[in-house]
Amino acid sequence: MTFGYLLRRLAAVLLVLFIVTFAVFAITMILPGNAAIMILGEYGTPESVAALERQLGLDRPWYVQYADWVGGVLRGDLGQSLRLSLPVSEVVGQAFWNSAVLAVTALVAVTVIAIPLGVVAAIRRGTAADLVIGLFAYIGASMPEFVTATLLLVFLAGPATGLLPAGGFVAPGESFAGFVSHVLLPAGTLGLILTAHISRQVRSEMSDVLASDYIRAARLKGLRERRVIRRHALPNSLAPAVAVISLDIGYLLGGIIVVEEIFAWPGLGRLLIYALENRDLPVIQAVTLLLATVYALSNLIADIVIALLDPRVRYA
Amino acid sequence: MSGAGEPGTPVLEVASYSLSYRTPSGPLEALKDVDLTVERGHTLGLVGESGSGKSSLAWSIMRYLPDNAVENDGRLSLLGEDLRACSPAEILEIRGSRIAMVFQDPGTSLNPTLRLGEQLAEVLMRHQGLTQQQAWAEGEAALARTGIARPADMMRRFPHEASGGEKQRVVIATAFACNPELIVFDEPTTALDTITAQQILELFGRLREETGVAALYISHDLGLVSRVAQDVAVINRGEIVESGPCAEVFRAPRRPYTRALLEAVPRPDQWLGTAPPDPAAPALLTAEGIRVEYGARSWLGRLLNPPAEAFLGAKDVGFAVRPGELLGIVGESGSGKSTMAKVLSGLQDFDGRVGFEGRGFQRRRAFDRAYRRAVQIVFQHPDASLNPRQRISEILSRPLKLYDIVPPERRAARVGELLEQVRLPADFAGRYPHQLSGGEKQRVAIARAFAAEPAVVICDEITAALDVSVQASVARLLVDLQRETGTACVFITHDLNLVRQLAHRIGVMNRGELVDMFDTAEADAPERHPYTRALLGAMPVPAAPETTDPLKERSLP
Amino acid sequence: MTNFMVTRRGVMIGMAAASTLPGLGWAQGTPKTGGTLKISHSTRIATLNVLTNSGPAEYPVMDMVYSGLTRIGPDNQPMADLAESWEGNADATEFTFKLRSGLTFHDGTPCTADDVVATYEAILNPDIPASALSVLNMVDTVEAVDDTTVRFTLKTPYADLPTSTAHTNARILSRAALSGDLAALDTQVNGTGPFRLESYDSARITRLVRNENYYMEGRPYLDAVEMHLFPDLAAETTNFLSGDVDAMLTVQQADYERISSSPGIAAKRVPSGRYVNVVMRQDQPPFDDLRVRKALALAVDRQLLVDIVLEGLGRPAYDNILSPEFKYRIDTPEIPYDPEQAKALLAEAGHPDGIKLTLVASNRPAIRAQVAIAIKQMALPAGFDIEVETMPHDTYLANVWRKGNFYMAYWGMQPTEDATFNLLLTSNASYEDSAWMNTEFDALVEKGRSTTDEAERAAAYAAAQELILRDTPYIIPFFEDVVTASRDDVADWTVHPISRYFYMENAWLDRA
Amino acid sequence: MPEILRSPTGIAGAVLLSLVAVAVLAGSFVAPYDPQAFHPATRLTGPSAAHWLGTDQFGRDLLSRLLNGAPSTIGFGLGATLLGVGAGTVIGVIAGTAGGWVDSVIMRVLDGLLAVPELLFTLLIVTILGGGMGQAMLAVALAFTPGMARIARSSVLSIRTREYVLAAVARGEPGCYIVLREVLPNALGPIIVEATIRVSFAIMIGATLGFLGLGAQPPSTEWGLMVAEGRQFMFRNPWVVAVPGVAIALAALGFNLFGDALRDSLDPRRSVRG
Repeated sequence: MTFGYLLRRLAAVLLVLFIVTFAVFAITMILPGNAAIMILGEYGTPESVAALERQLGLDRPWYVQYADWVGGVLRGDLGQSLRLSLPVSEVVGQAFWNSAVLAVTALVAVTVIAIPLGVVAAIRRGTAADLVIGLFAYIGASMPEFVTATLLLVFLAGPATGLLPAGGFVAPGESFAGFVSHVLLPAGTLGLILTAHISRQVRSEMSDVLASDYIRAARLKGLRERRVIRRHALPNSLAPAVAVISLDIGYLLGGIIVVEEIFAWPGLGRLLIYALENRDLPVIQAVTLLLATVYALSNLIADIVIALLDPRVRYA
Repeated sequence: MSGAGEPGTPVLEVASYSLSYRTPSGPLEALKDVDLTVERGHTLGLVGESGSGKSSLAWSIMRYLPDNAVENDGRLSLLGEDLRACSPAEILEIRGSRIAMVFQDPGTSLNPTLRLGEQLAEVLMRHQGLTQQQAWAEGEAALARTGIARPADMMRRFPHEASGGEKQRVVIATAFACNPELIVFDEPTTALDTITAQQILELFGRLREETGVAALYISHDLGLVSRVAQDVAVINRGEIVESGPCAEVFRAPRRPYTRALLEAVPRPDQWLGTAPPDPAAPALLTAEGIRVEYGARSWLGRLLNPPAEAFLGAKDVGFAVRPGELLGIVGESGSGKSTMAKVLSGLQDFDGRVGFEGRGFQRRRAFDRAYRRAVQIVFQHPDASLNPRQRISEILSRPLKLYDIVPPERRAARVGELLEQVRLPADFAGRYPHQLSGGEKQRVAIARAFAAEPAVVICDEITAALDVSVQASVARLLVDLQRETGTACVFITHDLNLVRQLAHRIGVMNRGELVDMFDTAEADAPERHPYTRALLGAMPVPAAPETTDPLKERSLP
Repeated sequence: MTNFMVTRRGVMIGMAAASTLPGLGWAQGTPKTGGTLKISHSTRIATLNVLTNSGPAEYPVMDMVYSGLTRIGPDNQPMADLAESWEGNADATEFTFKLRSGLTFHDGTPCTADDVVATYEAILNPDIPASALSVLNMVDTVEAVDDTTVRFTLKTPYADLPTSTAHTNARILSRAALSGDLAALDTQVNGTGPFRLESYDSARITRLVRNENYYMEGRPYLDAVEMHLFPDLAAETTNFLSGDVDAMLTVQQADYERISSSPGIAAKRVPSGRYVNVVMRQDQPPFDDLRVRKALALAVDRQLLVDIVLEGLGRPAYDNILSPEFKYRIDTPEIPYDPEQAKALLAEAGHPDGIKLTLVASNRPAIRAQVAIAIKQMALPAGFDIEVETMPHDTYLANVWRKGNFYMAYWGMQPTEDATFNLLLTSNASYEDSAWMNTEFDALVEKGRSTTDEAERAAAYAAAQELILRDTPYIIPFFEDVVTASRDDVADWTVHPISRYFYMENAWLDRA
Repeated sequence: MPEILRSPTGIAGAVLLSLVAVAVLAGSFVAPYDPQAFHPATRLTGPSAAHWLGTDQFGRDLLSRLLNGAPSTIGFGLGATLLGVGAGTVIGVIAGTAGGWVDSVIMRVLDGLLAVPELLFTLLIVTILGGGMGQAMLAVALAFTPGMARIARSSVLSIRTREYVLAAVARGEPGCYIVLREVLPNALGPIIVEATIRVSFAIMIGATLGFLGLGAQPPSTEWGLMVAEGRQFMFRNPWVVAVPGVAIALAALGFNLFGDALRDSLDPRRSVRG
């Protein structure tokens, strides 16, 4: 893994982002309907729609609009939201931090829970603990976010129990207790699926490591099991676990779209759905760019962490 | 601790020990009524082919058996102490301290994420109660005893920063670190190059002298065992068929299996090959100035992919193969010998020129069907060389069809003939590769090559993955086919002894260069290249059994 | 005392109330001043541009921060707002509005007749998108007579002009704002309403605070109003029930029972003229045949629709576009659910083996698809084989709306009969989509709008309704109640059936 | 492949999948009611003798709707996966066998596409295509293609260097013979395993799109849409969301378990060969 390799990978990502945004732009333009029609809704007359199109610049040819947009992005200006009449950077920026808070909470919780679960399952392979963890992993991996979220709502936020708020957002700075109570359900929903997936991966990585020659060698050196697990097995199964986690950030970024919508979390996912519904192209583009960039960066960070964990990669 | 008892005291005793594994298809017997004794200061060589149960015995001694293992009431004792009666905690104390083990492949038996020093020092900390500092100092000393030049530096390295030989020295240092009473060696040199292996064996001999440890040396290689062990036990299908002092057993084997095994060991003085070809005959196939650069790519490839350093697989290699000749190419792994096999069979891009029957080919893509028909290749791994989803009949009839060797209606019959030619029953045609043994598969692969009625067959380590006895029969088969068809052969191998039995001329490759080329008879001549001499030195020829009946040569199981 | 002279010339003259509103609120003792009212809503406040906005949650904000010349009162009649009185000429072609004196915008600048003129010029300017244009297109000129007097001259007689000036998108902006960057209107507010904008976060909370200089002394009572966004309906309800917010702008029918039975909460049903209508284009088969339309009308079980789609929170309608709230509505006979007769009618119209149709519904709001699916089931025994096609709203707006021949529309209540008719049914209606184009009807509506004589007008509108009932231009199965809820301590929480006017200056919190 | 049925995961997966298969193939025939028929008298009821799984807001029988929706829900997953796997395999095989710059270009593009999170990718495609079942299927297939292409390519690459393939190349076999007869049959294993597991993803993504209003549209009985329609009533009758939600999870679970068992049975490390 070299610096040049990282650069090249970033370049490939940028190229594809360019293609994706271009495709989104072109096809959205070809399709009937636009932001002006959506803004005015059924109270729009052809005249007022035309006037709004002029005002928003939607009457220009699509390639002019695209060139304009790309030019803006290169200058660091993401443009103006068509529907919300605010600078895209402002709309997206706020949403981004809200999403980040949720995603990081979920990810940290998952990492803290999933890795030990996977390790325990691998060490206790074939026991009841392994079976329970495996079962949980399978069920978690088979529940789409919206089902989990809905069931959690029914059972934990329903009128019968009312343990937790059914949605909404409180910034950690405003009231930390409020933040925690609001973040539990959405983070729990995201976490269930990720925990399932990651613990399963860690278990299989750990099982492979435990079956390896060097673990056998360590045991045959008479080392105590604790040292064999902690010093020999764990470091070797953590690197693949980090790789899995970084890939799962892709799931997380997808899952966040649904979860935010259901739990009224004012983040990027909900913004994206809103923008998609309203044909708010600059916002769609910005969110897409942002999510893909975050994903690419997190993969990059994971590569670096893996390199730190595994000397073979570090010096290769 | 290892001071207990004089030389000759039994350290390890195995008596009437049997072991089997429970499998879904019934119990699988691994060891049957095994009796063994390893004495102090002695090395017992345990010799067997793959699947003979020799590794199972090692696991039994280490008390490291899978859950599905079933033992009988036989005895395993260390200095009279019953190992089977030890509690798991007691076993933990014994492992690494009183019984140590050296594994086959240092590449996999060392933890890739831990420094070599830590892996060595942890044993000392565990068993001798040393502090970390003491253990590292002690480890350094142990490493120095194994002949590593800068032990302190080696201690700080990770496994991937050390060579195979260095890693195995670390493993050996670890095994000797706590002065054990017994060391189990499980094919410790198989994964190493010939010359490195020789150095490791010398190291082992020296350390044994110094410590007087008892050793169980497991190997498939009779020649090797004859060099390191005082006593030998031959194991076949879980049973010890013969045991005794090395010299005795090798000179006068009592059991047919032992004898067959010994006879299968290649000996340069036993010529198996065909009559030498006419040295004046024009070359059939020539390689001229062949140069292969790995990692060379187009500008686009360089742009899109991380730059990998180019290295040379072959540097200006040139040789000629005469009609009917068997040309041996010898070298260690990475020497470029397989690269040449790929160049000649059109699998590898190259610079230079390949000449065949007066025509020249400058690029891989220039090879036409006529050339490809005339030059066939047989690969190393019998398991990988046949398409698992095709029947033998389909595999063998493919070249017949491709080159239109026989009319379609004759193909089935020809497949039968080919199978007979490689000494396989004709009804194998209906089988799938996984229903065949390794040797049988390799015969099919040879038959596929000869089906094209080629002028040259390239054999790329075709015996390396086979057991000794099978190896010999495959080599003989190849020579027989050569005799019958007059086909020339390029025989690529790392086994100098084997190739000296077969080849008319031998080329030696090292790091991509052809360093030597000589007539087989002149192998021992003093003007040989130093590298050739080093190779020959690392591969002493085992003593032959006294009464060799030439008639029995082909009656191998 | 009633503040509106319901005389022969009542529609022509208006006057400000002395100090309070008509007694239609839910007054609960003496109002207290102070407190913050939190209102939850489920659709975004996407823009604050009063010229174009149309979101359900944008309306209350506009009503709080801006004022118009007039406003629709809880009695559905125009009431004074910035204009303290108005007068039209006899043939309803010229109207004069007299502004209150001393009006100021939130930034302290005075609000004068010139700002009113600037606002209406902007609305009438075809280059500026403005939704109120459709109800003001008869206006010829708007001029400032003096600082507090504005005169409207109309191209055609129009007696309901004071209703048009109450249009929610015809609120008064300052000339300064209109001559600047119009995009600033999306996020900034400089109005004359009882509250001014403090912060605007379209993703979460919009906060409004008391306008100390509101023209009505002592109002508003509240210190602040916060609009909280909950895009998920379940989350909105749960948060309301747990006491996190004080009022729900809109209660889903499915949740009404649960909410109304919760202690400390007052759920309100306001009967409204909001309706779903089935559009059947009459310039092409099969709906060019009246018998097919009548057959479908007979094949809809209206009471059942009210029960299962509206959870009972509405009233069956029988294809009259006017709900009982309208003054000139005539008695409308019930249409029984009679698939047999419908089948017979269909056969008579040449479809003895039934008829295959595709009914298009947009996915927003869900009620369109729900009604469509219910109609599909109800009309099945009558021989209507209807396939329901639900599509995203943007596709619907672009491809189906006002183009398709069989689809579901959904409209809010209009302030007047004239506005209702001119929205959809007259030949030159703003959103004409049925191709009914009945000239007799057009003439009757024209007569009703231009006459100042109440009896004449009643007669014209009655005749117009008879034509609707005769020709069934739309199937209108029900009128949907406006449903809202607030905590018990929220006093004078008023929701108008049109759900565009909220009178938040009167609301107060009965808390210590 | 009876070997699969030796592991508990394989058995559980096979049982679930047979249930799903029965629902898909025979569901419409065994459904007790017309899935669209209203029963106004019994709205939003829990399980009863008349309605085994209860009823929804229109009094429609949930069991009948579930059975009726099985073909579209499962069919969506299978169809999308088949399309995506097909396209991905073709691309992957081209990249894997062609090598050189073709491979480089394809791989760089795939790397980039994989940088867009899957659900985001699907959402974008389905919105620009305009929503609806067919569009959603295409979108999921497109989103699957890069990942499948990668797997197909690596599978092909691992086979391509097998000696029997090299032998065919050395013989001078035509390219199509090598790809179709030597490489593909042996490379299919991992592709089939991945495809099986992906069916469960496809079912979940399809349901999610239905839930978001971008996939199936009313009055479809697609399970994700059923959850979406039932959400308004979930506190009054949890069955309206629980029934289709659990059905989705069980179907996905079936494919997950079966795929894993398939993977294990193809894994040479675990295969038991006489």
